[in-house]
Amino acid sequence: MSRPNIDRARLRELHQLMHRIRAFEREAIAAALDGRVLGAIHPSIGQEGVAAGVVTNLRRDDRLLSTHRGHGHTLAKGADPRAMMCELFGRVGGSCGGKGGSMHIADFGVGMLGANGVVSANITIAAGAAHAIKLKGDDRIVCCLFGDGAINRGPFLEGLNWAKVFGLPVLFVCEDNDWAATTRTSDMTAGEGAAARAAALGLATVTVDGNDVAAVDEAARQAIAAVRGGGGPMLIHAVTFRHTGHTSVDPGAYRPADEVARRIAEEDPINLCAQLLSLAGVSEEELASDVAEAATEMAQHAAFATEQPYPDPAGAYADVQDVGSPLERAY
Amino acid sequence: MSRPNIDRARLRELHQLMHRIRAFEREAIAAALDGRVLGAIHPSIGQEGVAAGVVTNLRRDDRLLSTHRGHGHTLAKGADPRAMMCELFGRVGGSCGGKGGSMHIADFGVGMLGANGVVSANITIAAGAAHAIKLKGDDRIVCCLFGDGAINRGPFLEGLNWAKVFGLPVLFVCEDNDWAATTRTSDMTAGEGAAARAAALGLATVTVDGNDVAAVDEAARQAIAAVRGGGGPMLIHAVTFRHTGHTSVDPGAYRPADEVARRIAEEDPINLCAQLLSLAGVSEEELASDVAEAATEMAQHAAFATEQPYPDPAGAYADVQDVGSPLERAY
Amino acid sequence: MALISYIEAGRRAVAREMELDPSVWCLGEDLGRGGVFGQYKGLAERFGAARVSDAPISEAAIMGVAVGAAMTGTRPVVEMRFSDFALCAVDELVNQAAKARFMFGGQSKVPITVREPIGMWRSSAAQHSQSLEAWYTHIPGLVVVCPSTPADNYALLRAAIRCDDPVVYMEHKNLWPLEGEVDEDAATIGLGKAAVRRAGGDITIVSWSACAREAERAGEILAEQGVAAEVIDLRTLWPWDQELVLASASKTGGVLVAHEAVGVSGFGAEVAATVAEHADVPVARVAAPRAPIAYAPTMEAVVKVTAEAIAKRVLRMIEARG
Amino acid sequence: MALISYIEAGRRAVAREMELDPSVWCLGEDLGRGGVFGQYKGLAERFGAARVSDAPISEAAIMGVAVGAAMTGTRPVVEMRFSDFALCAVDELVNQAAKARFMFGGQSKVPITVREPIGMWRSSAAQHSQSLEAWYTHIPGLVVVCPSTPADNYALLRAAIRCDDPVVYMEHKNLWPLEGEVDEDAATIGLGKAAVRRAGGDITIVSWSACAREAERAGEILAEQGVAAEVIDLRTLWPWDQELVLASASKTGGVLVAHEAVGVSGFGAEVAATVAEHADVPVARVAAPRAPIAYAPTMEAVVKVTAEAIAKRVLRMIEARG
Ligand SMILES: Cc1ncc(C[n+]2csc(CCOP(=O)(O)OP(=O)(O)O)c2C)c(N)n1
Ligand SMILES: Cc1ncc(C[n+]2csc(CCOP(=O)(O)OP(=O)(O)O)c2C)c(N)n1
Ligand SMILES: [Mg+2]
Ligand SMILES: [Mg+2]
Repeated sequence: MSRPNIDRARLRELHQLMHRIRAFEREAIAAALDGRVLGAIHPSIGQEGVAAGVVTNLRRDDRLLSTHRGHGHTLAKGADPRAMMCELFGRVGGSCGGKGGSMHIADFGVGMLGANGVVSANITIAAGAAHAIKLKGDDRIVCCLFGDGAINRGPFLEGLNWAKVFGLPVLFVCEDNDWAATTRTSDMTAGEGAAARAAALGLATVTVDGNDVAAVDEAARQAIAAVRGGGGPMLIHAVTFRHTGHTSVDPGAYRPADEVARRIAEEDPINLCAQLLSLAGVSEEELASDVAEAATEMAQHAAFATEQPYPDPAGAYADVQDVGSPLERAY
Repeated sequence: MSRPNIDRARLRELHQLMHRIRAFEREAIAAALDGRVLGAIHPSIGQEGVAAGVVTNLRRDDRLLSTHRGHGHTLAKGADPRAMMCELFGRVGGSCGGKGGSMHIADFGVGMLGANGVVSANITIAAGAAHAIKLKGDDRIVCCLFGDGAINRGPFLEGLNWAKVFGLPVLFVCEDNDWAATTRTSDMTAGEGAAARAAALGLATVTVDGNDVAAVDEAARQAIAAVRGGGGPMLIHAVTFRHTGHTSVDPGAYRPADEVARRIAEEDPINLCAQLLSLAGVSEEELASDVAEAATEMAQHAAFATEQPYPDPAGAYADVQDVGSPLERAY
Repeated sequence: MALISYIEAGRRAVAREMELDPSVWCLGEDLGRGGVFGQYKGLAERFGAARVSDAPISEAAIMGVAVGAAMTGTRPVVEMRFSDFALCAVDELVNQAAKARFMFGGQSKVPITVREPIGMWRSSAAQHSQSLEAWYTHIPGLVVVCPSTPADNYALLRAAIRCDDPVVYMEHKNLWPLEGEVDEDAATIGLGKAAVRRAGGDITIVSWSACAREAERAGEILAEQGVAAEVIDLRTLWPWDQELVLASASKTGGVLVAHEAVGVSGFGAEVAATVAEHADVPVARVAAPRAPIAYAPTMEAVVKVTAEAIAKRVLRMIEARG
Repeated sequence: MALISYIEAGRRAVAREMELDPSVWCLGEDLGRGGVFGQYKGLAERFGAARVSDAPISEAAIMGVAVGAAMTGTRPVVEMRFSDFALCAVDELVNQAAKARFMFGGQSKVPITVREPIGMWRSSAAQHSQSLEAWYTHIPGLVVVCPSTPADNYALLRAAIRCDDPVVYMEHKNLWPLEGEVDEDAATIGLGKAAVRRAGGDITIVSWSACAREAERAGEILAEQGVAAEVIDLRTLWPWDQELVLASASKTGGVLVAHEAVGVSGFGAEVAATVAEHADVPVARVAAPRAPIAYAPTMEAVVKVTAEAIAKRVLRMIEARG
């Protein structure tokens, strides 16, 4: 396997980022197992190629809307992993002050406008963020990621239609990992899926191997340029695979073990990327150092988060609204 | 203009039915103007070709789900026009006892499971009626009509996807009159519209001139046979035009007058049908008698309805639910 | 001061805020042609189609788009046409708009004003007549406003648009033609302040929206019978003016709450419960039975709360005092 | 009699009704693998995939399909996974299911059972923790059930499935593992009947769902302090057992309502208002503040209604009696 035009430095960056994402989530899973993380964790291990390849092509002031499986997207957008880890741990110093947890992680400072606990809900919100950009006339864009299961909810239709009708600068990315929780998505999805549906709504679409981070990178770069150039909304259909269960506590027994084993072996985006880098002359040591550095960094964040206190309970009454106290005549 | 295979008797029936629908609505509009009808009336004048051509191909025990613009569909399904008129007038003897009015007209006795005041809401309900048929294993089908504006709501996606995934016997019919209330639908609709979206969901689709009742009749006959035969859901996209405003009180000033005049002149399904019948040898007298009979019939129903009393107010508390009286500790 | 209708007051409030703040914009079906009731007449011509935007029939998207646009620096006015259709966008309002600020630890606010016309109106039947204001008072993060006069509609709609919280703004369809004096230069009314429509010492009647007009009329009927009712129009249901109501309750020694919505778990329950908890006075409610609203005028009328029904109930309360 | 968990009781109730009535079927996401909490474990194997049907992630369709299938002779059990996601299907439940029978003049009933697990559970944060039972009590046409024990979950779920009305059936996620004796051959409990969990003459505590367990514990705490509380678990919120509550109120001379949901416009307001209207006794409420639910355990715990908080409030009521 050899490829023309491999940008070694760029690919190395992506390799490092994918390892950081994976290391972050390994820490999160470990913490969920031993009770340091209390809420649900949806790991994206195996899907890092999409997060890294797409999101790093955004500018810092571009906007990102993510899903319940959003750690990778958030890290790739440049959010502080220490604050993210604290958020997952529900501790002081968390990105959302401990109010959101994994499913609501957000960092508005880097344009990351939130994971979402409701499948598909981020799609119309993304269209809205893009609508605001159009009203203001600046050249940001919005990127909205969602899973293959999300295309069966109404907001997929309503949001894509809206974005196309108003010619909005939004890049939709369907991160297709074949499964929605314990259900094989194809069993519950009519027609050809995300790209066909988007095309029927007039969007330009691209399908890409989401496990080939270089391919994702290239597709995203082009799509983002087109969207930023005023070409209207687009959709990237990125085919990938989740290695773990749906959540950190899900053993995933509903998936045929041999299929899972084969796909992990053959399709892991980090392995594939490392192979490319090897061929391009990056040494084993260099590759190993990417692993080690990522692991060290995230272990430190997890250790830090473990030491942080839980937030003051009084925070439960803050950030609710300006008008009308939540405690007014509270019982 | 001459056509092969014109079934004169069949076409004459459709001609009569279209006139009955139009006469029914003319009475309803007149009654709305003078206050005998109090609620909103959405006339389907100009669209009778779809109602007649599609719905008469259903069996009596097939199920029909309709919209806010449902008088024609309901009449075509065989509902009693006298009860319908009483319902519009909100009088004793109405199809729904005066509780529904035009927007909720229903006659379960002929399989007409309701107009609906919420755009697009009938689509998932239709899928459900079809799902019940599949569970029971009988050979009925469900027909669900909706407007071109309805395809921009989520239930269009969710309902069609559902029907296809479960292989349900349902015929969807998009009655495309170019407008949604005061908005030209194409301005708010991305992509190629109903058929393209349905095709992306894996449904077989047919586009037909909805003003050509013979063509609709043929398309519906074929589609219904296919659906009944177990072919799964289908969609007919029927292009038509509404002659009146959105409601009986809407002058429709937002539509270019010349366009409206031209389309009424050129595309009226009743005129087009009458021309075909003329060519097929039906006399002017016969055609005129269809008009007159329809007018007489519906005038009688309107006169009857006008004489009926309003329902006993106590009905407001009936048909609510089995468990828990609406008046229990009423205030 | 100008004598204008309730609907015109709403129109002018939007226009004024759009003039003052370029980040205010409106979105909803048929707004280009002035909205289904004419509430936006002329605004598209004046401010352009981008700021008074038509929308597909996509209530979920209309609301969701507003949320995204509000989180990123604009102030959308969302038109839902009939509050009943807002039931197609509940996730967007309740799970997203109302919670975003809190969930994200204060990183973002969601300044949207959601106009949801409510109420019984001309045989509109079960799917076009509901008054679900109580629902939104139960949802943390939301402000709920139910104006009953042209002046209030003007001032409160302006206040709602300026408010950084998501506001559910419920105009009553039956009030559209109601005329009244409006001072377009008056200060906006603070959200949460009730109005005393009639002062009196014998009993307190609390209401809002169109029913507040019935309550005022009930005050007149009662006056003729020698009963001096204090009629309070809450105007804003969250926050609501508990101080005023409780003060009036201690003065009059009894509170009747009247509203058009279904009585069971209506906002009247909250008012009555609060009064019962904090003031030792009798409370009562007059509201709709727990039944959908029928089309036929006889069945529609019978569930409507009228001035007469309110007055009758008050007289029973007075009698019960002995 | 068998000692089984609350979740298992629900599973057996569905299985029993499916055995008895071939028109009963279940639909929802991931039901083929037993449902997200395992409430349907083994049912697809036993009754076939057609009767225990997976669904796309399409809450609106799940609910709408159930409505259509219920109007045409089947009895769907609708699984919404978390009650929060049911907010994606409100038009279908409120505008369609609840109103169809009435709008169509009685031509059709809509016998659906909508299972909507509610409540705070393991740091699930704002979008997976809500208790919106009060909403559905406000909607004509709907029945609302909130069981708190395995026995009730078994009997009431069976009653709900048999009921011809649309029933919003809210299990509490925190109760899944709770064990109790269940008599699978007992008659189903009538919808609308409350249970007295503890008899007492000093004060009445009314609650439901998981909070009813807290209320029971509060009864124990109070007993230690010499206060005999009567603890009533409503079980069904619409219809609700007003007779029992009012009789208890006149006996004890005071009613405290406790629930996990937000206090403002919670169903506690309806109970308190009803008691205040019909019995001349003090009322009070203990419920959550009007704030979304936070993720971090400290902030989550502080808004939870506990036995201690209930007992404390009761003692204040007793003190106030003087
Ligand atoms: C509206 C809604 N329905 C159901 C759920 C429960 N749920 C959470 S994640 C998930 C699967 C989503 O599948 P997909 O969109 O493919 O994303 P993936 O988990 O595969 O990344 C489901 C059903 C939810 N969060 N929101
Ligand atoms: C969910 C919802 N949104 C808005 C409306 C208001 N409304 C009633 S009919 C209509 C236009 C529908 O257009 P279309 O589907 O093309 O049907 P047509 O009226 O042309 O027959 C609208 C917007 C509604 N009834 N329901
Ligand atoms: Mg997936
Ligand atoms: Mg149309």
